[in-house]
Amino acid sequence: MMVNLDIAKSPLNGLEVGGLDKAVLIQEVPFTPGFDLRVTPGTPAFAAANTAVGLSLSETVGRVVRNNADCIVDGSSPAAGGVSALALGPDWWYLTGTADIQALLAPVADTHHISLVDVSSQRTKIEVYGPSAKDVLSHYWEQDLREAHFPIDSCSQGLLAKAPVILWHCCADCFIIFPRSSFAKHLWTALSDAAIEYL
Amino acid sequence: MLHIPCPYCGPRDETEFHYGAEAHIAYPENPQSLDDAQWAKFVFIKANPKGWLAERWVHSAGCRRWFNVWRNTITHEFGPSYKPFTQQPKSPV
Amino acid sequence: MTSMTRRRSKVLPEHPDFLWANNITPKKAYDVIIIGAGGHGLATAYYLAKNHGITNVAILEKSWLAGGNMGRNTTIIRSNYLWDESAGIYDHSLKLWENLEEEVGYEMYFSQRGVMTLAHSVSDVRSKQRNFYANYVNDVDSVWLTPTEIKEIAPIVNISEDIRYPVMGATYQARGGIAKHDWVAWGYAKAAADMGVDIIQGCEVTGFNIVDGKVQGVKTNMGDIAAGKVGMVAAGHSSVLANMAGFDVPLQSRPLQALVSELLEQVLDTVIMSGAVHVYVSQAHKGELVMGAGTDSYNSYAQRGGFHVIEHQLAAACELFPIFERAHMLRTWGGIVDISPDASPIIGLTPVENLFINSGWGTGGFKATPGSGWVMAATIANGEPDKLAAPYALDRFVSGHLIDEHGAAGVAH
Amino acid sequence: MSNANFTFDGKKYTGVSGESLASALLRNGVVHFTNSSYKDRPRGLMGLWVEEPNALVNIDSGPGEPMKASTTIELVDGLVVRSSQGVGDLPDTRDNSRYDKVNRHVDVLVVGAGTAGLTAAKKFAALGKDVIVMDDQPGPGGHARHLGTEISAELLAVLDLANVTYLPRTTVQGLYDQGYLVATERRTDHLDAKVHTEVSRIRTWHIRADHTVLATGAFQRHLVFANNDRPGIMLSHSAATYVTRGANPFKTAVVVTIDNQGYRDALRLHEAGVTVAAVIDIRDAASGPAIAAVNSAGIRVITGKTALDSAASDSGQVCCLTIAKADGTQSETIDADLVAISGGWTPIVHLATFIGIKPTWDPALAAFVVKRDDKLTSTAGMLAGDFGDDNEAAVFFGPQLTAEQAEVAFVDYQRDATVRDFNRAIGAGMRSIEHVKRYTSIGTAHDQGKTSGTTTMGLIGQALGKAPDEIGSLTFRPPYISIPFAALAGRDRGLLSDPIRTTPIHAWHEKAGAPMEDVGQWKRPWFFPKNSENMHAAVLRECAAVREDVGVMDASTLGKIDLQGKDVGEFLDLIYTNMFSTLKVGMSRYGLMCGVDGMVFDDGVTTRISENHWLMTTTTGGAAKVLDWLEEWLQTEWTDLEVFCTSVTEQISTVAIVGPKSRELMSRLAPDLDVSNEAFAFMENKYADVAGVPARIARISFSGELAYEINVPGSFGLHIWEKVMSQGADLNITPYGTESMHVLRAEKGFVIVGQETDGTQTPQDLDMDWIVSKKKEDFIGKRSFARVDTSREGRHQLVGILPDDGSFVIPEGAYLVAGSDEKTPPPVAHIGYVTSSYASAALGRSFALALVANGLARKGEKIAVPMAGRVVTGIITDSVFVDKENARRDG
Repeated sequence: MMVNLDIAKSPLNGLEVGGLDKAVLIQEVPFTPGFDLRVTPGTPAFAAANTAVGLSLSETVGRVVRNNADCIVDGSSPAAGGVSALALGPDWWYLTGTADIQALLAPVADTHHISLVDVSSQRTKIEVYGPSAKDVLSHYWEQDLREAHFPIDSCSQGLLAKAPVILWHCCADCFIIFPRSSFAKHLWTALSDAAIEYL
Repeated sequence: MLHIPCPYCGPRDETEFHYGAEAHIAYPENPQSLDDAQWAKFVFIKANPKGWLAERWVHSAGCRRWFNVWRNTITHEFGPSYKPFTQQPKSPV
Repeated sequence: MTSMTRRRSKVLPEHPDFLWANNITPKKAYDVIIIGAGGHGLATAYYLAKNHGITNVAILEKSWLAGGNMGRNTTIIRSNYLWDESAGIYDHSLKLWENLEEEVGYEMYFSQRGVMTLAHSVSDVRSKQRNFYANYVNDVDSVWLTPTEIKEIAPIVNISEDIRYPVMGATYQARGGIAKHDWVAWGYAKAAADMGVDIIQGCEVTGFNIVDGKVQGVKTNMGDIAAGKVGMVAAGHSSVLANMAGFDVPLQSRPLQALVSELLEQVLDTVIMSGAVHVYVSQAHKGELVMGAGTDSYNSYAQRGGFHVIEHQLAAACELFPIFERAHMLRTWGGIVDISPDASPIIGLTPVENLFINSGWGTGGFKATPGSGWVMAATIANGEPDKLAAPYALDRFVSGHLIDEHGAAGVAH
Repeated sequence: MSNANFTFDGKKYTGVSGESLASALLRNGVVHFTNSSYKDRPRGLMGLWVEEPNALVNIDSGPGEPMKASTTIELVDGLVVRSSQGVGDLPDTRDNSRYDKVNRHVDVLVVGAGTAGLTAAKKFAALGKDVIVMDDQPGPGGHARHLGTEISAELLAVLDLANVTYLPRTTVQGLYDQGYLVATERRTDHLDAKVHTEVSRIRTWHIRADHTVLATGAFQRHLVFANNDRPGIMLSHSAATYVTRGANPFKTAVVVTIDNQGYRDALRLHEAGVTVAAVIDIRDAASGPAIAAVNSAGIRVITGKTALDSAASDSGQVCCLTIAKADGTQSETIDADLVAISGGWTPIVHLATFIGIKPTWDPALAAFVVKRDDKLTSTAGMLAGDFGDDNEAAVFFGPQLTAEQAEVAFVDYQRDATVRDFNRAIGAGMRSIEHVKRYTSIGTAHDQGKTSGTTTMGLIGQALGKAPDEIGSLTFRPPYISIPFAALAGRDRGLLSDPIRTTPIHAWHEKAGAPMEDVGQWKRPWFFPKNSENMHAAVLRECAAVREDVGVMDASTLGKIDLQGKDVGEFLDLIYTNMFSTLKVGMSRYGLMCGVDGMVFDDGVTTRISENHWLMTTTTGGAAKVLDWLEEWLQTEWTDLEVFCTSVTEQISTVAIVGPKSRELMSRLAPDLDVSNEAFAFMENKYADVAGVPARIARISFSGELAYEINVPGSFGLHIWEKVMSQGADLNITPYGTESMHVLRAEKGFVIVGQETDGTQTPQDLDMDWIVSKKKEDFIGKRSFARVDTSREGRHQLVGILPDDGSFVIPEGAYLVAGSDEKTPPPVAHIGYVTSSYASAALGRSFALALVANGLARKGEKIAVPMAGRVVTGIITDSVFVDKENARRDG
């Protein structure tokens, strides 16, 4: 659904702290489309979903498969028509990107046992970028951020400052957080507080 | 802070999980056919051994999957974790 | 800041004689064997001798006397529980506390400094108020405090409306308080031993001798010991014992942690509990802050828990009591608490004749020590549940007549 | 080296920046630091680091901190301290310092930057591992720093390697399961005596290490003899270290030793210009380089003897030492203003024992050691028993003492616990080390028995003729050293104490000045006061507006779960007590769910969006619990059911417009929507464009009034709310909060899970038997209804209560007694309690809901509410007070 920005509000109104010239930049990227896809690997539905999205969805939890650049650390917009698929569970993917994901998968949903749910408002998107990005996250993120264990295009769900989030290591020095919208303000308070030492 | 081996996500901190107590307690085929004592056993009795226990956890802040794992209740050492309805590995003892 | 001065240098009780005899080799047979020399086990033996004249009794302790939860708890004493059955047994216990030092002739530092239970939300206030009114109809002393009244009794409480979970009110039981746990155990042990009870430490029960569904005695690492009746009072190890005797109990053993600060000048002269933010605290006689939190979520016999539980508790404590910011955590420790489905104890007969059980006190056992021993002794002596114990029979889980104190137990303790 | 001015007990001194406060005081000739906490005896400095049992201070400068060992305080200019007598005081001011926490996973964590630790770090670094070296001292070197032997630059170079991180001033406080460690890093106290708000003063590290090397080193022990606590009686390696660094108020020393360390320290004292009158060695014969060196230095050595008693000068400082054989037979007295004790080494086993590793007693070293090398943990250096060469020792803790001597022979200085105390403990029948500790309180003070632990076991052993390890095992509890509460609270303070959850409309509620109610982590508007209205007035106004005009409420916090798959209907039939598979597409139905115990645990409205697509709503507090519940059954029991669950709580923002004028308002908001009863029936769902946003509108009512719930994507929630407010202005549109919502539903007899229920009510108890399907073979909880207690007569059942005095609102939670209205003093037999109670605008009086024993059969009976000082009376009624015939919901 096309968003009429005049009447829509994102949880953080595009807040940002730090900067590209600083050790860390933290910014909300409002109105990022997101979909929860549920489908069981090894079924015809799974094959159909792969074909429809034009990706082979990772069956390994924690891996991201994508056909576009999704972080906009340099301020430019991602390529049109792209999809990134984050494997959140054995039968669960988070799809985001500029493609019309609903349209791509609607036909599959009509004929197969899949569940595609628009969660664009369920979560917002926060980018944490810069040489100190990992340091800022380590204030609240208990999971292993060692490059060998969480390389680029890894993703994980967990608790960040006690708030449930999806964390995605999308490129060098850049992490994307998809927090639940109701926790966004809390998370922002926590992240900007942690950033103080690095700014 | 236990480090619990989720069979889907790998080891994660305890704070991401909820505990499900003893594993392999199936919902009765026909509850109405049980007498009160049998029903009470299903509802309230969970193994509480001193030593190895096959127990359930759900990775609620992660992949949200329920799974089973052997754990030693004296040492907190974990044995193999495994998915529901898969062959239960032998107790590590 | 309160002006109450700390009891500084208290001379330890002199003991020309043993508190209890040592290195006892068990007799071949006893009228009654109590398994577990924790507070409840010692009290059971004491009341068996005192109330029922049964003195041919042995207490078998696999480790050292009162080394389990009795020596690890935060010593809170209160009786302001929700249900009538609870009011019955806990208030009976509190009445016994009120004369206990005199009765057993041993200093216990029993101090009725009051117990305050804070409410932090509209629904929290509602359930605490229900508790308050339940106490009223059961004649258990309880008052409702507004934030201002809370501040008068405990000036260090932060009653600002700006904190994450503001203090909106509290129940207060003036008769509640604390005691010195070790001395309570030693007092019971001494009094029981004086009446002829054998306290046998390092004696681990490894099985039961059961003939035709009737217990004949126990197997131990010191050999078989015959007994007319056996009482299991083993807290966290109740499940293990019950399984040895061939039956199940609906208990889960969980870690419960506590911590203590260094000695501090007196800042708190009552006991404060908060279920919503999971912290409870008192300042002991020497001056250390004694604090506890909730249980860990998983079964364990390791007597240790997760550090995040401690951190959460201290964060909550600093919000509620800003003056604690500079206090130091000196030591943490863990116990094994036996949690029942309704957060109430299991007391009475078992499927095995002449084998009795007293367990499931979970996080609240210390306060019940005298009452628990009292009703357990009566139950063993008469072979039928004492009237205060009757509602806590094992079969309530079959009938469904639970005594659900989760609300009232709130935060663990 | 720059100077630093500091104040101790009101007196000004100057020391060297960076040296320890203890050292600076010695440098200034201060030997008597404080008095003991219970017996008020003069006490001086004993140790070198965290083992110090005597020299505690309260810091008044900077952030301030009570009960710090002066040996661990790095001197900074402007430091102000007071000596502590073992009791801290808490200033009634806030500590505004920043405290934070970080998490780190690492290949290898090395605890201790001494020779052993650095050697281990080097080994693992060479294997390409990422290594973190943590050490609680300001610099590397561990004991070498103290013992005067320097660590080779070549070994120190390991700290500069790219894959090695070195964290000084970082104390590993706890070792836990699966390689989890907690450490605290002191980041600012050594810089200045100021409060730091941007850089954390103390950082708590949460480490998960694949492997941990414990190279924690050892403490020196004292010996137990009469008056062994006087100022000037110190551990030998600490005395030698201080004087070697120029902090030397001493002239003549006697060294009392059980091992060769005493000789090394005697030499250092000698070289630093202290006259060493004698080295007293309990051993009859001993050999080794250190001993040879002492002899060649011409220092007198007395063997087969030890310290028995000491005397003090007027200042309280030791002036002479009486020595004797182990059996206490006295020999001679030697003058000295420093008695340096080398009672053997106690390896720092704390971290190992935290995870249940039992140290073993090594008689040759007279020490408990831990030898460990497994996947998770290994030990090295003195902890592992590697004391280096020239370290013979005797197993000896102190001489035979008379009763009088025992009175003043201190085992635990801070607790003032003496040999007499534990003689009494043993006399009282204590045998276990744990009993003796508890009886004497040895080891429970600020130093947690770091120096007294082994000594205690040794002495009990001596008393009972056993080896120390026969007494029990040396165990400690975390933390290694004490930690300020604020440091462990970290940033989880104030707003960050616990996450605050808000809806997209929250900002509007705040601007409107609505006080918030905490519902779980959510902030929900409680009521919307106009001018200076109190809650009572506001709620009466809000409720009246809803019943007469139209109100609006933010229902976005309700839990919402999207369910898809062909088996959802069958699944819901198992989850809910009532039937759902028969629900028609486009319709909604209220449902109740129970636990397996048959007790109500959540409720809500579920809508059939399409044949295989459903949307469930839950209570605000129950959302997460219910989703877990659904997935548990799907994943662990009914895996053959084709159902996928997805949480959409924040995806959908729900604005409910409620009241007779809601139809008019709805038609204004969605002109294309036919809002007539015929076209849009109760419990029906329609899709329409609402103020430019595609919305699902549901005719659901939690008040009994005509109502429409407008559901839109969260991003548009605020927009819809604002449109509702502007379009409804002339209809007296009235925003209302949780309180009015509660009143309105109670007037209608609707229950709130968690208010009418406490986990012990069946649907029947709530007078909701109508919602329990008789057709379904099974659903969760059904079997439990048939149990003896759940099926018995006389259970507490939901009824209404009308107080005789309609102006009096019975307190919620109040208990009820049957019939009689005269005062009955407690204890009284009660028949139930009030769950909800309000003043009602619609009824023009107060009313309540209650759970009453056999209540449904008691309607019309009198009840009384006993309360301190008064009794209120009333009558039992039906639980529905407004619109019994459900006429209002259609407008």
